[in-house]
Amino acid sequence: MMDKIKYFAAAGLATLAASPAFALEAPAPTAPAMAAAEAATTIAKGDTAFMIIATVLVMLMIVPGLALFYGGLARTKNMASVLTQVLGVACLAMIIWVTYGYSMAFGDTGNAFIADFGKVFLKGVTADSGAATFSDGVEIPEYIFIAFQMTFAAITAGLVVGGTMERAKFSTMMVFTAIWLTIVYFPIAHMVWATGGLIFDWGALDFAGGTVVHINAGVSALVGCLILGKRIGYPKEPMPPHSLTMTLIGTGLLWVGWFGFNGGSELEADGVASLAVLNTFVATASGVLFWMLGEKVTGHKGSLLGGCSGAIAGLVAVTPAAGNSGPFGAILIGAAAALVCFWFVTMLKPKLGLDDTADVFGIHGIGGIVGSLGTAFTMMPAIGGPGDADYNAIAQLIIQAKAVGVAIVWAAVGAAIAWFIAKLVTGGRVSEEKERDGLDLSEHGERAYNY
Amino acid sequence: MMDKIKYFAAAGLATLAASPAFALEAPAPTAPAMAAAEAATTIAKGDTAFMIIATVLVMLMIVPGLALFYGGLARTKNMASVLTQVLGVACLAMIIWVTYGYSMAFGDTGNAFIADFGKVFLKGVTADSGAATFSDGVEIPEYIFIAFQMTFAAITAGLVVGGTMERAKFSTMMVFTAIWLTIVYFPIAHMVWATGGLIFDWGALDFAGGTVVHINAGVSALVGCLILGKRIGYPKEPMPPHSLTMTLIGTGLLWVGWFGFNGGSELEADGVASLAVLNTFVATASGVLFWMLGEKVTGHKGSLLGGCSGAIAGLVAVTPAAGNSGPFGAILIGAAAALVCFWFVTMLKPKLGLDDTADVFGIHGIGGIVGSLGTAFTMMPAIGGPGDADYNAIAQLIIQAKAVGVAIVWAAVGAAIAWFIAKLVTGGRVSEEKERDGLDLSEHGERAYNY
Amino acid sequence: MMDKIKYFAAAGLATLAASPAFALEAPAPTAPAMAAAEAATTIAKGDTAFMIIATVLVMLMIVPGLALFYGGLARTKNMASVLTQVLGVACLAMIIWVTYGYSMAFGDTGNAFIADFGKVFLKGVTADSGAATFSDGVEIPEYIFIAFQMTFAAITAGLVVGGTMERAKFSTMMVFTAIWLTIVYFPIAHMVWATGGLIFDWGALDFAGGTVVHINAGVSALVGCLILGKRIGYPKEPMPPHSLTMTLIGTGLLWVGWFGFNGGSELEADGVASLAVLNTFVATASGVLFWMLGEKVTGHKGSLLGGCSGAIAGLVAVTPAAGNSGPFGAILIGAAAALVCFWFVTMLKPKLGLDDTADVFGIHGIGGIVGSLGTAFTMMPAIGGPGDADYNAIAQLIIQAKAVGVAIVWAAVGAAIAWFIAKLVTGGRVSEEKERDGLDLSEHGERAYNY
Amino acid sequence: MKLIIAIVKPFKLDEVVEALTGVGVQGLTVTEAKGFGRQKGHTEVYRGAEYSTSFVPKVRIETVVDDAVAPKAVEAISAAAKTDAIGDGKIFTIDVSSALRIRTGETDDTAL
Amino acid sequence: MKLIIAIVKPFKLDEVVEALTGVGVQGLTVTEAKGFGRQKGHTEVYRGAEYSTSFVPKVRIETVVDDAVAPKAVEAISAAAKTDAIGDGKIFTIDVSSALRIRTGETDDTAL
Amino acid sequence: MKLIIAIVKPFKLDEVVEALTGVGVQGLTVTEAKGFGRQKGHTEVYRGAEYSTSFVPKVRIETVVDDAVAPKAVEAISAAAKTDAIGDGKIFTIDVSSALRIRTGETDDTAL
Ligand SMILES: Nc1ncnc2c1ncn2[C@@H]1O[C@H](COP(=O)(O)OP(=O)(O)O)[C@@H](O)[C@H]1O
Ligand SMILES: Nc1ncnc2c1ncn2[C@@H]1O[C@H](COP(=O)(O)OP(=O)(O)O)[C@@H](O)[C@H]1O
Ligand SMILES: Nc1ncnc2c1ncn2[C@@H]1O[C@H](COP(=O)(O)OP(=O)(O)O)[C@@H](O)[C@H]1O
Repeated sequence: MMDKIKYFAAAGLATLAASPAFALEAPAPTAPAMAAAEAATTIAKGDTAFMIIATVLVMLMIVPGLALFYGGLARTKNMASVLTQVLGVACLAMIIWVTYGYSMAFGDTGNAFIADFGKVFLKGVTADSGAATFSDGVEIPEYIFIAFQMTFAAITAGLVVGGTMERAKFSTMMVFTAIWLTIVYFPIAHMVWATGGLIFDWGALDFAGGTVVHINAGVSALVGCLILGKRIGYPKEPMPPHSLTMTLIGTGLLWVGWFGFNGGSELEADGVASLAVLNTFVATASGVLFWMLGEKVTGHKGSLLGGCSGAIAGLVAVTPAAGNSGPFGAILIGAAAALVCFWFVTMLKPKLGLDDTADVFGIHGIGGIVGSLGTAFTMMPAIGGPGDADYNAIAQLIIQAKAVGVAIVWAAVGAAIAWFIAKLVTGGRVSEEKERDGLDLSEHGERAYNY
Repeated sequence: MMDKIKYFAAAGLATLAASPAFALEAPAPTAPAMAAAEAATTIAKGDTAFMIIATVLVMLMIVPGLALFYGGLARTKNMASVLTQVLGVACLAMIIWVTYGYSMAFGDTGNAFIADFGKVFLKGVTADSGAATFSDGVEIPEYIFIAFQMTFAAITAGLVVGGTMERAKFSTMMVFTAIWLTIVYFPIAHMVWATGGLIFDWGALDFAGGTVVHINAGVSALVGCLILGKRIGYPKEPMPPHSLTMTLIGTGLLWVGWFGFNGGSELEADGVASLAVLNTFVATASGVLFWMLGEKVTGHKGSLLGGCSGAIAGLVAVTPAAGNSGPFGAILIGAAAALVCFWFVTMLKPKLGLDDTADVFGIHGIGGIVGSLGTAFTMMPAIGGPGDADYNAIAQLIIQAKAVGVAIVWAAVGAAIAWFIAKLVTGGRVSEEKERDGLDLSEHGERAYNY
Repeated sequence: MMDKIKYFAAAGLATLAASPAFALEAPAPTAPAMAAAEAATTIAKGDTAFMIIATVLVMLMIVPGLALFYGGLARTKNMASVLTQVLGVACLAMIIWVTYGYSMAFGDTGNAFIADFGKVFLKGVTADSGAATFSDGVEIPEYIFIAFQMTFAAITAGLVVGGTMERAKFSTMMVFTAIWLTIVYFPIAHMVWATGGLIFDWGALDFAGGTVVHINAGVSALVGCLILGKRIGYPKEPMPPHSLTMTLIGTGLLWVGWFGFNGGSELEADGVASLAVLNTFVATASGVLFWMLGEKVTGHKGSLLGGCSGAIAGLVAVTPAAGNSGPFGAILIGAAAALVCFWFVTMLKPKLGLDDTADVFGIHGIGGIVGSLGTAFTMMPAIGGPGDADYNAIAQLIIQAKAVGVAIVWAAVGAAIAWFIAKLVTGGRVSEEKERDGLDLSEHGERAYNY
Repeated sequence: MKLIIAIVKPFKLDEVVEALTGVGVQGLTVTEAKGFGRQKGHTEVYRGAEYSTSFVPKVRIETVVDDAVAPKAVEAISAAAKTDAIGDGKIFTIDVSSALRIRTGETDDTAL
Repeated sequence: MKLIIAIVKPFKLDEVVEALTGVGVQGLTVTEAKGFGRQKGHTEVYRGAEYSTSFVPKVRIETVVDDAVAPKAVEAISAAAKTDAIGDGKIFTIDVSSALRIRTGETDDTAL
Repeated sequence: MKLIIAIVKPFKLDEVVEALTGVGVQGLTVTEAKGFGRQKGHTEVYRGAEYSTSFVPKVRIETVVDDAVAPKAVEAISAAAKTDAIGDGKIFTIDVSSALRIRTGETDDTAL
């Protein structure tokens, strides 16, 4: 389950390995005698209601949220292709998750890198199974924990699409997703979120998935765009976003859904979830304003795309910090992420000649790194963070840096393998003529718009 | 209230008529002595929170969800018309529901086909009135039960629009809706969901409305498109969807909202609701992938519209099965519905020469039938369903088939009457010139887009 | 906190000043001994879940909801500008709110017009702080109360954009927002919602913010459009909405989010919140139908834009009445608001020569006035309202009228000051050439669409 | 060679193209246009603001043909586009001095 | 007959049409166009990628008129479209050899 | 003066404009068009309904130039737009009887 390491970290890292109230590994049906259909009485209704809706909100982030955010950035002729890729990989991730992904990440036994295959096909889970939260004696139905975590796997797979869109084949993305989930996502999720997981045991702070989701997706997309190569005409030919309106809708829906993503990672409807929600507001607002400020200061006009980009940068950065920060720590981390991502995307990237179509690495990767490292500081009580008086930010920073390092290396190597196999099996990218005509017609035989 | 017949069915059909804990018929204010304004103490806050949000989610399905899904499929010149029709009939349905619809469907007394008119204008309902759930002693405010059920009536009316759009007059749709709700929707809702209702008493499984909503809407739309006739130029002239982007947004919002539709049908935030949500994820994902697979296998390109269509087919099919299935039953039923609907819509329909504009019958009707019949099988413990060890799938299949049969016949006859009267009163479809110019200008005096 | 004056009003206005269970002024950490991290036990999980989601729903209203509603009404060349302005002012409002806005409106001490600065930077608030609800002994986390109220400030700032869009500079809107929140919004919020606030103490009925949000925004926008002047070419040149599709999406999302706005104002997931939700459905449905009826009766075609406008008019009018009305009172108030706003916008406005681009005054201002005054009547038990048998509608109407009057005057004067300063500092509106080219290119250097 | 410009109702486009290929025309170019003429446009009302547009949607077809084909082409378009209702459109013929097919470099009549 | 092609700024369209009807022109066809000339386009920046487009939005008006009307029409367009700012546009005149009204079959001058 | 109308593939637009400015052309006007010719369109399938469109997207460039410049302009367009694949497009040349720059009132050759 989500690590609420903050409390334990504050209490002394030595006790960590033993204490986490992380009972999910053995979610014994909490009332095995109750053969009747109603959920067991220890299931908290308020938390269950909260987690169901949080799960629904993450779905809103994927389709239509993320699909529109990316789709708006594409050219008209590739719109349907982008939408189909996000939809397709997310659906595939869901099926794989209930088949063996949940078991690999959160199975009952396991080592530092992976759980087991005891829960393949969700064996043994019923409507009465409970999953522990961070409070003793409080459980939520295991089915909703499975669903909530499933949406995380699905959106992370969807995020990768942004790096290679407008040239990667649909079939390439599907094959890549299946391999990549298995060798990259499930292990990293286990390492970070499961008791006994490598990074979990280090005591790294990652409230809602800065490493598992964002750094992971950013790095994997970067590897993909290097392996598949640039779009024809890039960077000479103009490739402006075909609809900033769609990108704005996507931004709004991502923001809205992110409250479920970050708030739901608390697993309970309580004060910490409320704090995570408030932080998710202000870090994002800060990201929007500071990206536009960055544009202004560097002699450009503040732009809508800048505001949207800043929003995502702020959201990404506050993800590991959501419950591990006070509101002003969140504002700072949002501002920092926006400025660093702005610098990377508008100044460094053109020099590197990267064609990361939707800047998945530039915003999710870089923003995730800023957020993960920054969380070591937002915890400090001096800036309103929830850390104890003797909280040691530097010690924590080292742990965070190690976690980031492991995530980057694992994702880079694993993604390279996955991209390589996917390219071998499916060809990787469409032919030049098909790319020129647009992937909508050539890959899907349809147009996104027929005005 | 929603039938949770599954438990009773498992316990033996003989005891059915007597046992359902269906107290809604007499939702006595649960604490009549408490004149103070706060809600009575037996109202569960967690469940109330859940049901309020579930209701809101169903609204998201209608406008903008369904409106965009259908609108995207229309031609540009009819976009505003489609949006207005969905909005208009949904609003009308809401007003009618609180006026006499709720009473007709869920009034205190009644026979096998209809309740009574004792609650017209919601007489006697206050903020303290409770409505029973499926657990003894657990209630939710009657107002939210009314609102939740109201959204079901509204979306079902909205679904019918898809069969006759691009030619039916706005006034025709409004008159049709008023009559059709009264003679078709309210009776079927009573028959299926109210204690004493014909189909309820048979013990048919319909978790969230496969018969009442989908088969009903599908058949009624089919009758409408037969009575009003084909669009000018169909099928010779190309009529591609004007914006698959809108259709994708609609699909996403329908999916997101459907968690409220299916999950909320449990009336409580518990393990069964969680299961219903998980099933609503995976059946849909399965529908998306299998429709696209169907396209591939028959020699076409996997398409975005195919993916969206498969999503809806999966959602429709899992509706009766949501809490009556394990996740793998849901994957199977989603796949089956996608393939059957794909076959109907792309292969059989062209031969029949039907002009069911948005394939309401082809997806909601056919998908609803596959789902309703399939639920007899998803209950089987052998494929992870929640049925008891002695659950008899064949016996249940017969009940399901009878329920489907009644729904089809009642909807067909009732809808024919309603269409006939509506056509008589309003003229039915616009003139040839108006159809050619587009209904946006001729019916509403505006354009959806002025780029 | 939201006034639930209805109960007290019924019990006799004399007792008002003393009795409100409005403990927010001193939200003592409810379990100061519990240094452990989990939220204090008196926090109701169900209510917390509800309030978190209600807060998220209000965010949905702002971006993408309101942004799209307004954006669709603009011309293509100003689309990105409108979206950016709504996004930008909302973000700014959020940062200001946590910095000093919350303290100014809801600080611990204070007079009739303003609280204090004791909670600047949310000093003293932790994840364990509770905020009282209207029920004794029931609390929600203070963080979520802060976030919920924050979204109200943000959307009100966003609403003002509609009056001056297509000509006001982005910088003008930002400067205006900062000043206006400080001298207009925070004081009015305090006056209406805080114990000891001027209008609160009068016993005015305002369930969810008819005065604070809608009248306030409407009047402030009107002042802005008078001070900045008309758009070039208005009213001679045609300026049809560039995308009614976007306006419909915005309408739908506003409606969906408004359930959080109105329902959440109850602060608890109970029967009154359920009633508020039901009323928010039917008043809106009534608004849609009656605006279109108004068009029909005056010899025009019922239009989609009319339906959307009626929806907003209904939503605005039911805001103060949401928990202070029965469903049929809500239908009446929705109808009345739609017809009055229809008359104002289509008949009176052209004569006045106002260029209130998105009719913020015409719909939010006028609709808010109709709603605030109408709430005096919807309370009457004779039409199903929750008022006591001895409820005096005329006495209440006078109170309502006074509240409306104060809101109008305060908003008009304060907004005039804020607009004046903003214009002085930033120039107010773009040059003629820039206006002609469109604000997207001239202010933001981008196009909303590149088809 | 002649350039024939035909302004016709949009829903007639497919029939006109068919008719033109019938008389041997092998290429043409189509643009979307707004026409102003005897046929009146629509009135739109947005929240009380009435806009009567005098324009109606048209398609503009242009094709360059051999002098010999020109009369037949005009004939074919005219027959296919006719609905006998106002706004059926116009056909103009203009002299072309030279033509070139870019791909092959062929010129004039062989380029068409 | 003459074909007059005028490329003008979009916001001048209504005035130009009014001016043309003023001199007796009864029909015309309008298409949206992008112009390249002395007037410079805009610079757009998307996440650091700068695109300077050299095109500016224009409308292209074409009308076929009687030889006698042609000079007056050119005059009228010119007066209505003028803002004295760069990019006001151009007017070209071309000979037309024949015209046909599809609805009636009328030809040449009577067809306009 | 000559009016040169070139129908070319959309992604070649920038190169064609560059080539034209290279031979001294100072203005031109572009419209989006759909072409019908030897190059075949695409097949689209929507829920089983197959639409084979015979049209392909093209841009239509028109520029009026001095008689002397005309052959060079045709040459330049042709070189820039050529991909040797079917559908590269056509170039037509038509006589123009007069031209006018609206802003200045300059006429004919000086107006271009
Ligand atoms: N003189 C003209 N020059 C260019 N286009 C014209 C001219 N007259 C008419 N048109 C085009 O032909 C269309 C049809 O003309 P209209 O007068 O409406 O009907 P009809 O051709 O039946 O008399 C117009 O909408 C316009 O696009
Ligand atoms: N030689 C030409 N052929 C065709 N169109 C031209 C030509 N020159 C200019 N135009 C059109 O006229 C428009 C205005 O020309 P421009 O040089 O910008 O300004 P001005 O006419 O004031 O000198 C251009 O945008 C282009 O559409
Ligand atoms: N006779 C013609 N008149 C006008 N436009 C033409 C003509 N022939 C071809 N075109 C235009 O030129 C484009 C290319 O022609 P096509 O026959 O496809 O290829 P190619 O020029 O290589 O033979 C067409 O799409 C059409 O727009």
